[in-house]
Amino acid sequence: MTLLALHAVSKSYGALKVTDDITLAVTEGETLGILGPNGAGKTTLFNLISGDVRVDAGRVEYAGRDVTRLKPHQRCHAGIGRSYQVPQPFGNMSVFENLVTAACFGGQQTEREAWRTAHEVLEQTGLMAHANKPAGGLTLLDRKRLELARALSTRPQLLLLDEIAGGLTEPEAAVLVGELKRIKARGVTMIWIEHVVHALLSLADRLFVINFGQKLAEGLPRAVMNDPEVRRVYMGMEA
Amino acid sequence: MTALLDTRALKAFYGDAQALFGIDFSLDRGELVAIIGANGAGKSTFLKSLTGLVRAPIDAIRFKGEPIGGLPPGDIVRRGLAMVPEGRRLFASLSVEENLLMGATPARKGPWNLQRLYALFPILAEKRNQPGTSLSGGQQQMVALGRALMSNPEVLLCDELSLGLAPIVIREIYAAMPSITAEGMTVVIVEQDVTMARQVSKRIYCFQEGRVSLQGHSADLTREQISQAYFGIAEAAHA
Amino acid sequence: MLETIVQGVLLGGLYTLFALGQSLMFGVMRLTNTAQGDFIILGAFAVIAGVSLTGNAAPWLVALAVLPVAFGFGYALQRYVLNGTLGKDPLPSLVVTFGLSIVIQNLLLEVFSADPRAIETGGLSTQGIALGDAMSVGVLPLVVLAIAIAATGALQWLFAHTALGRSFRAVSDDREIAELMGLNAKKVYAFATAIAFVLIAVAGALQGMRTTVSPSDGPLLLLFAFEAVIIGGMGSFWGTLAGAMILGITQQIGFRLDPGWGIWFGHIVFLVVLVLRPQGLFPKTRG
Amino acid sequence: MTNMPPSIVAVERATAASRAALVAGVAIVLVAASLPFWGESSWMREFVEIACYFIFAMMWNLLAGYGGMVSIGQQAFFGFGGYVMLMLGNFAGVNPFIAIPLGALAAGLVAIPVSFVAFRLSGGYFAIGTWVIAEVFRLSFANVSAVGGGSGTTLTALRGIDKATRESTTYWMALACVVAAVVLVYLFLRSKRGLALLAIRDNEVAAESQGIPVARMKLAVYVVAAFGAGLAGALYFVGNLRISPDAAFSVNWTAFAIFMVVIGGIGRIEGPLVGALIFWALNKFLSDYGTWYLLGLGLLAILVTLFFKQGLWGHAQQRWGWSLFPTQRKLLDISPSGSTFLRERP
Amino acid sequence: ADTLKIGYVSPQTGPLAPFGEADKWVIDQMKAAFKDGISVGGKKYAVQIVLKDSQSNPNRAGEVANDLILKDKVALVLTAGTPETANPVSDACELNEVPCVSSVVPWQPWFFGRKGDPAKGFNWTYHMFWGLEDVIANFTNGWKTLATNKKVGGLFPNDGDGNAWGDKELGFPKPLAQMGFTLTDPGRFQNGTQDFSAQIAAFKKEGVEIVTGVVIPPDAKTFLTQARQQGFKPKVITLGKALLFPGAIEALGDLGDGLSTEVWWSPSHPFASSLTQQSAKALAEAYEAGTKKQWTQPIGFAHALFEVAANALGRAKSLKASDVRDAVASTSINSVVGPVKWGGQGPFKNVSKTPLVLGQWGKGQKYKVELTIVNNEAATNIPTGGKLRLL
Ligand SMILES: Nc1ncnc2c1ncn2[C@@H]1O[C@H](COP(=O)(O)OP(=O)(O)OP(=O)(O)O)[C@@H](O)[C@H]1O
Ligand SMILES: Nc1ncnc2c1ncn2[C@@H]1O[C@H](COP(=O)(O)OP(=O)(O)OP(=O)(O)O)[C@@H](O)[C@H]1O
Ligand SMILES: [Mg+2]
Ligand SMILES: [Mg+2]
Repeated sequence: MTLLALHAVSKSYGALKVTDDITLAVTEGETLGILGPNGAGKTTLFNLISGDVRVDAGRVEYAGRDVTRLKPHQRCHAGIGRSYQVPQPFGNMSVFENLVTAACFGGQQTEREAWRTAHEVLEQTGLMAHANKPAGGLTLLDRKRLELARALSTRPQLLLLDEIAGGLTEPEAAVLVGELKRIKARGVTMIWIEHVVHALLSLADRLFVINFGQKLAEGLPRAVMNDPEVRRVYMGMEA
Repeated sequence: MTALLDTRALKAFYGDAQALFGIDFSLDRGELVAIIGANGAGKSTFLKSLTGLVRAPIDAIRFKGEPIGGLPPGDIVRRGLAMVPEGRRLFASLSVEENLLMGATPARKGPWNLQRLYALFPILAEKRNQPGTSLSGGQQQMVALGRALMSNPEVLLCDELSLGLAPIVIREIYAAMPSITAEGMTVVIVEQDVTMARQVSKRIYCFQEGRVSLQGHSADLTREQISQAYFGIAEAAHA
Repeated sequence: MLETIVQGVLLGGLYTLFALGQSLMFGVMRLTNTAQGDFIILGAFAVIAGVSLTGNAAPWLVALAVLPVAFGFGYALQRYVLNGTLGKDPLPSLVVTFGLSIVIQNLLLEVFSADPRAIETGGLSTQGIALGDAMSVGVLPLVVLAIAIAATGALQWLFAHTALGRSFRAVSDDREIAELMGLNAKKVYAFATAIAFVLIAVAGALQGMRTTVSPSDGPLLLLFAFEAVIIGGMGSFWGTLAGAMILGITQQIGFRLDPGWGIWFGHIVFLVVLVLRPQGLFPKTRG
Repeated sequence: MTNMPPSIVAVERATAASRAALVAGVAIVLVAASLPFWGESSWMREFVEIACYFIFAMMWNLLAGYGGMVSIGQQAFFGFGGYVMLMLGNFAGVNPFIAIPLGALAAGLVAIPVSFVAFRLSGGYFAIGTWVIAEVFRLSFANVSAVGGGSGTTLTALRGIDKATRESTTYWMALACVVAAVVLVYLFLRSKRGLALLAIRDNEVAAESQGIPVARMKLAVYVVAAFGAGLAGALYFVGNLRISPDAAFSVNWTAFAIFMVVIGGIGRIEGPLVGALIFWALNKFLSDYGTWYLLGLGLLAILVTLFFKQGLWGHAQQRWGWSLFPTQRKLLDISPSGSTFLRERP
Repeated sequence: ADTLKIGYVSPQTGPLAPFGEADKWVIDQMKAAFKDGISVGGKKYAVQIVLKDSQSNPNRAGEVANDLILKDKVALVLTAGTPETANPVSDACELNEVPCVSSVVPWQPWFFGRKGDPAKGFNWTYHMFWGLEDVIANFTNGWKTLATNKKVGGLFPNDGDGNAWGDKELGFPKPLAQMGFTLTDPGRFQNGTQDFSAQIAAFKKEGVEIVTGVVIPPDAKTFLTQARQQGFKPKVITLGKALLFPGAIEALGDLGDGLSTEVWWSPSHPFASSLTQQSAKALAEAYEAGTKKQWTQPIGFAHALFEVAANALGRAKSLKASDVRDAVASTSINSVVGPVKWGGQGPFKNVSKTPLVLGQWGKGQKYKVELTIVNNEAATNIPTGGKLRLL
C-alpha cells in the first residue's frame, strides 16, 4: 500500500526551480534512498514532505489523505518524523527533555509515557550518558544523533533521515545501519538522503536520484548505481 | 630543518572539561597530513587550538619556530594558518563572492585569487552574486574551502572536509589537493573516511580521547593498527 | 496637497537622520538601541554645552568639533559596554540600552535641569524660501534633508562597496569565523557604532537647531527612528530613507486630517507595511 | 535487540529546596491573608502596588523568558485592562472589584486581533512592533473624550465605598491575583505545555516539525500574558483611581518589568519574585533621591545584564543549585543498560 | 515635642520640572519659618515638610500621595503644578479622606478634569488659582488694545490643560465667539509633535493674526520656528504654559521677544506674605539671591500654599483630618498671591480664585529676558509696566 505520494510537486526560489515536477510514491515498510549531487534539491524535497516549506504546485498525499495544506505539526501527528541535515536541537533543554517533548507532542503521548519512550530511545541511540546535559553543548555528531533520536521519539510511521551517516567512521556507520535495520523491521517506512553511498546501499530497497530538482533515475539500487548517467553526474566516474 | 608547525604537550579545556591531554604533533612544509579518530576524540578542538579559537599556552604551539599558542585568531591567520571550519559557517548576508573576499582579509601574497578559485569550482562563478547560505551543503563547502584558500595560507587546516559532500565533489576536491600542496601549501585534513585519508595523505595521526594513539606514514599503517588506535582494543573487527 | 507632501518630505529628512545610526547598528550588530533618542538629545546638549563653554562660538563649528568626540564615545561605548550584550538573544541589548536611556535622561536632568534649550543659529532656523505665493519652506529643513540624503548615500556606498562594509556584515553574521578571517570583531563593532554616533551627533545638533531640546525628549524621537528603519528593511540605507519619507508624508497627511491622529496614522501605516511586508520594503541582509 | 524498557522511569522533578519553599509559601500566604486584621493600611497599599508590578513582571517573564517573545509593548494590555475596568465602573455601574477580572478578560481578548499584527514579526522587530502597537493604544485612548482624552479621568465608582472595606478588598484581590499568577504559571510550566514553550523559544522550526502547534502555543501564551497584564493594570488603577493614557500606556511599565525580571533572572519563576522584592526595596528606601535613584536603577540593570547574565537568582542557582520552582525533568539512573547501538563497540 | 508632617508633591523632574524648580528653595525658607513649630489645639508640634517628586508622571504622583498619606501620615497635603500632578494627588486625598490644598492648575481642569460634581463639590480637597474665564479675559483684553482682524488660531494639545482650554463649553471657543473673535482650532495634538505645518497651513488659510493656546515649551519653539520658515507672521502670540519660564524664552532666542503670556504672580504684585511678611518683591529678591536664578511665577504660589497650611493648622482644633479640613475650609488670609478664601457656591466651595494679569516678554536689563505686565484690566490693583506691543 502506498504510504506517501508526491504528485508533480514543484518549488522555486526566485528563478531557481529547486523541485521540478517530481512524482514519487513510497510503499509502506519500504526504505527509499535518495541520492543526488549537492544542491540537487534533496533537502528541499524533505521540507516539502514535512511541510516546513509549502509546495508551489502539486499535491502531497500521506496515508491516503491529502496533506498538502497541513502544517508541519499536523503532518508530524499524522506520522511523519524528520531529522535535519543541519541539526536543530532545542539547545537550552536537556537531551532527555528534547526527547520527552518530541514524544509528548509528536507522539501525542502523556508525559509519563513520553518518559518511557525517551528513556528507550536514549538507550537505543547511545545518548544515555548525555541525558541530562543541555543539548546545545553537544558536539556536531552527538547533535546529529539527537536528531535521529528526537525523530524516533515522535513514534513515526514514516521517518525522514537527512544525512545522518555523514561524519561517522566506518564501524560507527555499520552500527547505525544495524539499528536502522531493526527500526525497519518494526515496519517503519524510511526515506534516507545520504552521500555515504555504501551505508545507503546496505539498507535501501529502492533508490531515487535527483539532479537539478528533477528525477534522474529511479529503481533497484544495483540498477541505479550502474546507470551511466548516475555514475557520471553523481559518482564522478565515466561509465 | 625544524618542523613548520609543531605542538608539544598541547592541552585544551572547555570550561572545566579537558578535551586534549597533551598532543605532540609536527608538520613539515608541503605535506598532506590526515587526522582521524572517533567522534569526540578532539580533532576539531585540536584545529581550533591551532587557530586560536580555543585557548592554548603560548609555548605549546610553534609555527615557523615562533610560539603562537593563544594568540588572537586574526594574528594567527596573518602568519599563514587558515582553517576550513567544521560545518562550513558561511556569512549569511554576504554573497558567494563576498564570502570569498572575506578570506582575503589578511592580504597575504600568493597564487590564490578569485579567478583561480572560479576555475577550480566553476559552479561558484555561476552563483557568485547569490547569498552564500542559499547554496546547497556541498556548494557551501566549496565556498568554505575557497574562503580559506583566499588567505593564501602556508598551512591549510580542513575540518571534516568531505562531510555531506556528494562523491563527485569529494573526488574533485581531493583531486585538487595535489595541485594545492605542489605549490608548497601544507595541508592538514580531518577525515572520517579512513580509506580516503590513507589514499590522499602522506602521514596519519589517529586521535583517541584527546590523545594521539597512533601516528605514522599512511602507507605503513595497516587497517588493524588503525581500528585498534580508534577504539583501543585489539579484537575490534566485528560489527 | 502639494504642500503637504513637500512638508512630509522635509519631515522625512529629519526622521532619516534620526534613523540612520539605528539602521547601521541594527544592521551590523542586530542591536536594538532603545537609547537612540536619548543619544540624539545628548548630542544636542553636547553642542549646547560646547557653545556656552567656548563663550558662544559659532554653533556650526562646535557641532563639527563634537563629531570626533561622538566617534570616540561611540567606539568606547561599544567596546566596553555594548559588546557584552550581543548575541542571538535581543534581550541583553534591550535592557542595557533601556538602562542607558534612563541614565542619560537623569544625568542630563541633573546637569542641565529640565529647562528646554536650543542651539542658536543666528536666524538660520527661521529663514524660509518662498515657493510661489502660497508656499514657503524653511532653509534649515532643506539643509537637514540635504544632509540626510548625503549621509544615506555615503553609508550605502560604505556598506555595499567597501571592504569595511563587508566586514561589518561578516562580523554580524558569524563573529567567530570573522575572527578566523583576521578581523577583530570587537573593533569592527566599535567602529560601526562610532560611525553611528557621528550620525547621531549630527541628528542631535540639527534637532537642537530646529527646536528646543530637554532631557526627557529622547523616547519621542526613538520610535520614529525605528519605524523608518523597519519600514525600509534591515541593512538598506536607501530603504531607511524611503521609510522615513513614507513616515513623514503619512504623518503630515494625518496631521491635516486631524492633528490628534497624525502620529497615530503614521503608526498605523507602519503596522500595515509590516503586516504586508514583514521584512520591510527594501531588505538587503537576511536574518 | 534492545532490552525491554523499564516499566517505571525515574525522573526527578522536585528538590529539597522546592519542597521547603512550598511549605514556606503556604505559610506566608496564610499569614498575609490575615494582614487586614492586624496590619496597617499603608502596608496593604504598598503590597497592592508591588503586587501589580509583580504580576506584570511575572507575565512578561512568561512571554519573553519562556515564550521567547521579547515585547516592549505589554503596557498596551496593562492600560487596556485599566481603562476597561474604569469604563465598566464609571459608565456601566459595575462594581470596580468585579470589573477587575473583566478588564483582564478584555485585555486577553483584545490580544487576539493584536497578535495578527505582532506575530508577523520576530526578534528585535517584534519588540519594537509591540511598542508601536502600545503607542497606537495610547493615542487611541488619548483621542476618546469620554475618558478624558489625553488628560485622563478619575475612577468615580469607588467614591461611595467605605475606606476600610475598599482597602481590605483591594488587598485581598491583589493577594489572590499574586498567588493565582504564581501557581498557574508554575503549573503551566511544569506541564508538558511548558516543554513546548521552551522548545519554541529554542527553535521554532524544529518545534513545529516535532508536532508542536507553534502558532497556537504562542497565541495562548500571548493571550495569557495579556490577560495577566490587564489584571495588573485593572488592579493598579483601582488602587490609584486616576487614569491617563500617558500613565496607563507608559513604556516604563514594561521597562520596569524588564528590569525586575532581568535583575532577578529571566526564564525562571524566582526571577520576577526576587526582582520585584529588590525593586520594591530600592523604590521604598531610595526613590526620594529622584534623579539619582533612577540613574542608579538604570546602572543596576546595566551591570546585572553585563556581569550576571542569568540574573541574581540565576547566579545563585548556578552557584548553590537553589531552585524553588523546578520545572526541569532530570532523568535518574542514566547508566546505559543493554546494547546501545551507536556507542557499541564494533 | 511631637512632629506634625506636611506633604508636598510637585514635579521635580521630567518635562514639567520647571513648575517645581522653586520648591526646594521655598521649603528651605519654610523650615526657617516653622522652626518654632506650630501649636495645634493648644499643643506645640515640630513641623516636618516631606517633599515628593511626581516625576511629571500622573501615576507616580498618585503613588507618592498615597505614600504621604499612609506611610508618612501627613496632616495636610499640598500640591502644585499642572493637572498631571495636582489632579491625581487631589484624588488620592479625597479617597483617603485627608485634606489637600492644590494650586497652579486653572480651576476648571482641576474640578471638571476630576469629574467633580458642581452640586456636591469635594469634601477634602481645596484649590486656589485663577480660571479659564480669567485667562480668556486677560488675553482678549490685551488683543482688543491692538489693531487686528480678530482672527485667532488656537493651539490646544491633548493634555489636561489643552482639553480644558479648547473645550467647547468651558474653554475658549464660546467667549471668543461672543466677543467677536473667530477661532480656528485645527484640533488636539500630541505633546512633542515634531511638525506644525498642518496648523500653520490652516492658520494661513484662515488669515489668522492672533495665535493663542497652552503648549509645552518645546512645542512652542517648534511652532514658532516653523511659522517663521513657512512665512506665517501673526501679529500677536499669546500662549499659556510654554512662556512662563525665562529659560524657555531664552531658548527661543529672537523669537521670544514680544511673546505674551498670563501672569499669575510677579514681584510687582502688591501683596505680602502672611507668614514671613515679605512683600512679593522681597520674596523674589530673596529667591534670586539664594539661588542665583531669575524669579519664576510658581515661587509665589508655593509660598502661598504654606501660608494656607500654617494658618489653617494654627486654627485647627486638633490634628484629626476632619478638624484640619474644617480649618482649611474656613481660611481667610491675605497671602503673597492675593486673598485666599473658600466657601462660595458650586465649585467655589472648593476653589479660591487669585487675580490674573497679562504680561509680555522683552529684552531685559538685569536678565536676558524679562516679563513686563502689560494689561491689568482684570485686576487693576496690580500695576502695569508698559503696554502690549505688536510682534
Ligand atoms: N563547545 C564545547 N563545549 C564543551 N565541550 C566541548 C565543546 N566542543 C567540544 N567539546 C568536547 O570536547 C571533546 C572533543 O570534541 P571535538 O569536537 O574536538 O571532537 P572531534 O574529534 O572533532 O569529534 P567529531 O568527529 O564529532 O567532530 C568532546 O568530548 C566534546 O564533548
Ligand atoms: N531558502 C532558500 N532560498 C534560496 N535558495 C535556496 C533555499 N534553500 C535551498 N535553496 C537552493 O536550492 C537548491 C537545493 O538545495 P537543497 O538544500 O535542497 O540541496 P540538497 O540536495 O539537499 O544538497 P546537499 O546534498 O548539498 O545537502 C540549492 O541550489 C540551494 O541553493
Ligand atoms: Mg541537503
Ligand atoms: Mg569535529
